[in-house]
Amino acid sequence: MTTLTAPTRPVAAAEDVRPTRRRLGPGEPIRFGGLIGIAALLGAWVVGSATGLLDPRTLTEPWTVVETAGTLVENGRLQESLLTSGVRAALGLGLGVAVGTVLALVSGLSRIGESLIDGPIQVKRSIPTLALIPLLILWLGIGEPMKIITIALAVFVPVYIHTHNGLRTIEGRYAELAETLGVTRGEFVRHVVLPGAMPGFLLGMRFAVTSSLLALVVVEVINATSGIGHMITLASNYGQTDIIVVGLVVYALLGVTADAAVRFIERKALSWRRTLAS
Amino acid sequence: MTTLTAPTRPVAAAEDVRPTRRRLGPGEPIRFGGLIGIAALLGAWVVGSATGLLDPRTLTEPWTVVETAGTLVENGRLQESLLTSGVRAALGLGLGVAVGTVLALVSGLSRIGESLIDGPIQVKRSIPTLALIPLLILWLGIGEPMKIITIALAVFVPVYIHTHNGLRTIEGRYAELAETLGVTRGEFVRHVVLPGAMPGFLLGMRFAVTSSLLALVVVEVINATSGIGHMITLASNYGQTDIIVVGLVVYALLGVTADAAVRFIERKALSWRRTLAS
Amino acid sequence: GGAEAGPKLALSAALPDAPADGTVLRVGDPATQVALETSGLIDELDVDVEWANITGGPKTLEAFRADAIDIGSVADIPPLFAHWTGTDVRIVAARETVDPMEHPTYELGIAPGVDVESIEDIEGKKVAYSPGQAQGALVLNVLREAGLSQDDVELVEMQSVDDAFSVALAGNQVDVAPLGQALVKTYLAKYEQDGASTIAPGVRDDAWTLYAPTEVLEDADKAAAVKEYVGLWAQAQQWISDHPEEFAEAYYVDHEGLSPEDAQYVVEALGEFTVPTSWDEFIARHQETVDTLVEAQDQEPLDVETLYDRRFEKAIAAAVEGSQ
Amino acid sequence: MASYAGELSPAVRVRSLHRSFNEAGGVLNGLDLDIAPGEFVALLGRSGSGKSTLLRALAGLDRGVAGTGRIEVPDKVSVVFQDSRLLPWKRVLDNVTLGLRSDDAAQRGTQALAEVGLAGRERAWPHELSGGEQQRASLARSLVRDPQLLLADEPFGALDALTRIRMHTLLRRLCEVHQPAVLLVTHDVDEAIVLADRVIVLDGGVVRHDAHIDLGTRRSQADPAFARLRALLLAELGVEDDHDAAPGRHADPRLDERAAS
Amino acid sequence: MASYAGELSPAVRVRSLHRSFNEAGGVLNGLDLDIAPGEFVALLGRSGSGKSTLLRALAGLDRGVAGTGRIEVPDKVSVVFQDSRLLPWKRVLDNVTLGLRSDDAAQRGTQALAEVGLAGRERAWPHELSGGEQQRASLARSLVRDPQLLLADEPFGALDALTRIRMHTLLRRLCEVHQPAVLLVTHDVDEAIVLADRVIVLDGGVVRHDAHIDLGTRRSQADPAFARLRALLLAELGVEDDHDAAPGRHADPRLDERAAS
Ligand SMILES: Nc1ncnc2c1ncn2[C@@H]1O[C@H](COP(=O)(O)OP(=O)(O)OP(=O)(O)O)[C@@H](O)[C@H]1O
Ligand SMILES: Nc1ncnc2c1ncn2[C@@H]1O[C@H](COP(=O)(O)OP(=O)(O)OP(=O)(O)O)[C@@H](O)[C@H]1O
Ligand SMILES: [Mg+2]
Ligand SMILES: [Mg+2]
Repeated sequence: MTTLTAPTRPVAAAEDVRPTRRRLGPGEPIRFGGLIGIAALLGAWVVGSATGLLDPRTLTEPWTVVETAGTLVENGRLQESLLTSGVRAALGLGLGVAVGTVLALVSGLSRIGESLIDGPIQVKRSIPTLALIPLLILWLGIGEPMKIITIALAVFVPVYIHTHNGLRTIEGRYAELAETLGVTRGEFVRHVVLPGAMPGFLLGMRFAVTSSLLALVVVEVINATSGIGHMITLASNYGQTDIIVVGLVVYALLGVTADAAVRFIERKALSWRRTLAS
Repeated sequence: MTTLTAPTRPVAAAEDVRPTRRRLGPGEPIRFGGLIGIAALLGAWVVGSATGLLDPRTLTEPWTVVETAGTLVENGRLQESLLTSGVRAALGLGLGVAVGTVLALVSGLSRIGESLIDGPIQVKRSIPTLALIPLLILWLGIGEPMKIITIALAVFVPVYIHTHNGLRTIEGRYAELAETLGVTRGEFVRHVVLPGAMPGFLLGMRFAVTSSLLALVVVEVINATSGIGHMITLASNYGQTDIIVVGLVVYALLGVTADAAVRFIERKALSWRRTLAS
Repeated sequence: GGAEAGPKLALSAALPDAPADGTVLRVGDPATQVALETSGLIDELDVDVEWANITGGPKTLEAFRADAIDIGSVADIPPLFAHWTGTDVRIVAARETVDPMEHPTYELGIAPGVDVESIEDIEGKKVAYSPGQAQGALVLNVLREAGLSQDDVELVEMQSVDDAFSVALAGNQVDVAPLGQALVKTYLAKYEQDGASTIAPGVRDDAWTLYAPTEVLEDADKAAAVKEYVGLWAQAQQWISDHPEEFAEAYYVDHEGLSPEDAQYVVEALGEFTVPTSWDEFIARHQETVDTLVEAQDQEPLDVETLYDRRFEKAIAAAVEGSQ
Repeated sequence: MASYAGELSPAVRVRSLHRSFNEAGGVLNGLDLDIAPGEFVALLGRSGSGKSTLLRALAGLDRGVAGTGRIEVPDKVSVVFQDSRLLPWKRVLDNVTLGLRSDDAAQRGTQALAEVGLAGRERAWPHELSGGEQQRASLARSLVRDPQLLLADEPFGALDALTRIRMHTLLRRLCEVHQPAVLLVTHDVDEAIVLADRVIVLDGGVVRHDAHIDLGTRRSQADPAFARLRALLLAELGVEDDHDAAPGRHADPRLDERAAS
Repeated sequence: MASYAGELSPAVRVRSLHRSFNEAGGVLNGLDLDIAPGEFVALLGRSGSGKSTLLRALAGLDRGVAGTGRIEVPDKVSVVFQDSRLLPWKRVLDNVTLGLRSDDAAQRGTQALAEVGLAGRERAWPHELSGGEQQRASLARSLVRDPQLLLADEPFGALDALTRIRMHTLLRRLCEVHQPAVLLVTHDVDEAIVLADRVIVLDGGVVRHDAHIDLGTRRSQADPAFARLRALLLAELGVEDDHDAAPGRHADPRLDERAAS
């Protein structure tokens, strides 16, 4: 509208002077801050390897890892392993999450359910998965079902515990409220329990996704011909450090990505919360 | 004061008629309810073994387990193993909990701390512990320090994640309050952050105690001459199912007891909460 | 799988010639599988085989107990421990190396800077020892051969999982540790520059067997299938010895993911295999190992002869002779 | 708008109600109370006198609390809590319609929100509402479900004068239409007199004062009867002087400790 | 108790303060406000008019909220929040003394609790207090720390008449001793007139009315000046009729939607 003649003060550079108060919460999130630490880690690895501080025989150099990864991609082993493992982990994760959530609801909402379910689950999680494998092989054979169920068994524990805990720590006053509103049990579960336990459930999911990946290493030792876990096991049998490290890098990538995904969902789904973090 | 002449109505059998309202929370805890499920599990094992449904070569019969345990106690192996493992687990647990808590505080209270610490920890927890062992052997040798640090590495992850999460989900209004009270950062941590993150921390402890036990199986494969994990590994090499099962029973006992202890502390320390469970 | 059992067969009865139709043999022997497939010998196999990618003592034993496989491929130690821990098994095939002292299965890895040139030098050294594994038995055999007792060395108990032994050597945590040929190459490649070395163990460690749970052999159909399989297995071992390059490529490179050079090295190091048509010497040597274990590990004495099902000795002999 | 007490069998009947949180002393000590169907009762009482405790007992929400007595209430009871108690994970409209099973629940909820002056805020999160707005949302949630008994614990405490009058209007209108029995806790004596058919004062764990209000439908503070009742109730609550003095302005010594339980 | 405004440099100075939570419209729209040291200002305003928003801005608690303007406040600011905001994991006394660094903190806390009528409740958990008791505990927490500026958001909302008068007394006494500047949000016009040196009305995001109160130290509702001021302020708040009518009693149609933001 106005023609520019001379540089004037920018329009409405309204001052914004607020009382300064020591900030006690963590403050604004740093954009992509999570990557800084990982970048630093990566940097340390590169520098350590380049300066010879890290013995390449212990920890392969990053460039060798890239090279080896290239080879593995070329001959298709990496993609194949990723695909096989991905399907296994996803199926096991799905099954485990479903079972864990249902058990947590049953056990969280009824004391009888709890007294039957909770003890055995605590027993289960005290026992090394490795030690359960013989039983699982006996009952389920050495094929895919055994592998998927073993993954599901690793996954359902954190989902169960976190959801159960999340559910039990919903503020009692909300249950009171629901009672006065005359909601049915189903509505109570849907509108109060599930959203109230959601923070717990999602924290459980963060453990569940990594558990499903970690379980691959255990199950893919048995009668597997491909998969990331199989690849790592095989490579460590032969002392192929570079392939192991490729496998670990893949693990780290998958794990960090999956965790970030769950945390993203967390931020979206729990946007109603006003916490120290927000 | 009064002499009893004839049986009268019990004094003040005052009526207590309250509106009945559908209870939506889980209700009163059942005393020792947690043991019911475990007893059922035990019962299933006994019955399964007695009827031959469970093959004794896969899952030793309970009576054989008792017998084997008796032998192991007699020759002192069990006690010795328990002692060795107990010390290892306790040291690892202590170290891991301390490190996890401190890291969680640093990362939870400062975005810079978080961006440096959080990523690497997510990477660490995505990587199978087994795969880290070669590195730890090279850096720390095969003695006790390596074992304890490996356990601590397994322990600190759940402590970190839960404490960090607990801390970040403290209601923002309490941080606001603290800011208006002019508390120092130390007071804020002590009076707001630590108690507010306590529920998360204690949930993390439930995972930490079992992690410390489970890690024994991994570390006691290396240069150990006694310990529960060593006992199980050795037995599974020899295929001595009965000893394995004794080990697992010990694991279950330790795990369930430790978990119950943490939950007891939880109930005491968090008695200020009014939740669905209370 | 093992759902329908065939007719019962006494362990002493003659092996039937052919299994009933539809008999499936579940085999955990990936190397032979690869050899059969690569050589084309697999076409000669009349029984249906279901392959499982399972090897090694603990895993095969686990699978036996769970009735997940019928036959497993292991060194000479696992059948002993299977027996000692109550799983009834029989050895149905035996293989050895043509020039065992030149081509040991394991070498003794020596840590960088440690001066060990012969097995006698291990006196006073820290030796990695994994009781219950073949590597453990090897250490005991080496001590016996060197005329040393367990007290003359410092045994460091640790499991030989993956590359744990070479890592322990590299970190100078142990002075001596048995390394499989597959690890020797990588170990030397990495640490020879620091003064690491390997020496031959000086004892035979080449015994290799196929073993099966007794129940499998008591099933007439399965027994017939095993007979069929071991015959072809023997030919496969021969083929492996005759075609080291092809086997290295097919098994170590394609199946196990080694580089061609490493694969070549392993195959050369392991040398040529032979399948004895008479087991007498094999059993005698096995008995020696048993006696060592009985003494060193307090195991129950055992006449190892009873673990061998010598009906298959003849079947193998017939097959080997037939093919030549 | 005469009181129905005594005419019909009461909607609420409480007999010798005892409640105590510890051994030290009871909060309710043998309280008796009848509320007729359709009757509007205002409950006054000092802070900490047990008003909320009584309401929670009537609502059947005090399972864990020690005590005896007989309580009879209708089936459909609706509670406005002292804290507004909106589910933080549900938007305002969903909070209001929670548990409503009619087809037009959303529509009724929207209308109720409009009536309490929250039109257009249906999709706001509870934490985005001001204190008074939260209180009104919680009021809307109770009103939308046509209870037979409405228990309201200081539902207007955080409202300014105008909004408060509007809420009074709304509440009276709904009461005329649906005729619920109402027990309303308030600290505002004027409000009690303006709204209620009957005002009771809780003290020492029993109903210390029970006054029917017969001022007709047009109640003016100027009416001497109104002023008398007001003075009486304030006296019951311990206030003799009724705002005439600004007490802080004379050098008043330390408060007595009477309010401390 | 004359107002100090203009005599000294103000304790609080706010210039053209804007705050808004969304694009739709601002909550504060260029608000200006000065409070002299030791001055007692009562803040009136409709529910949702932005009173809490203003207090939070003065307390520096609205970092995330969009807006401009200049705010100057003293260093030692104490806030009584609209919710009482006691830390649920600390007993009442620990809540009150939180952050107090003097040696006799516990003693001062105990005394403050006694002054608000909570003697003997030092070791109670917050959830064991009634609504009014929580509010008083939170008041005690603020009073115990002698601020230069006290921001109180409806600190007496959940209190009965007597307790409220006692709290007025207490607050005035402390103000006389420590002379803080006070900004007190209330919905009770009488309370505002009785307590304050100056009453301001917030509307449309600015100070719409700013009245110095010159009624002397003895302020009686019977005083015609008091009644005039009261009527004026109520009119500012939109209440013309001043309780004379019980509005619900005439068949009043739907509320207008004015309160909806
Ligand atoms: N859970 C509890 N544990 C212990 N004491 C309690 C508990 N709940 C309430 N009290 C005590 O019981 C008394 C009555 O509480 P109640 O909440 O009924 O008061 P009220 O009349 O509603 O007060 P207000 O007007 O302040 O809300 C108070 O002294 C309170 O401290
Ligand atoms: N975090 C927020 N997000 C969105 N809108 C908000 C938020 N906080 C407050 N508001 C809106 O801003 C307006 C002013 O809120 P504020 O809390 O300042 O009102 P108030 O004057 O304190 O009202 P009350 O007397 O009811 O407490 C209200 O309409 C409210 O809905
Ligand atoms: Mg109350
Ligand atoms: Mg407000």
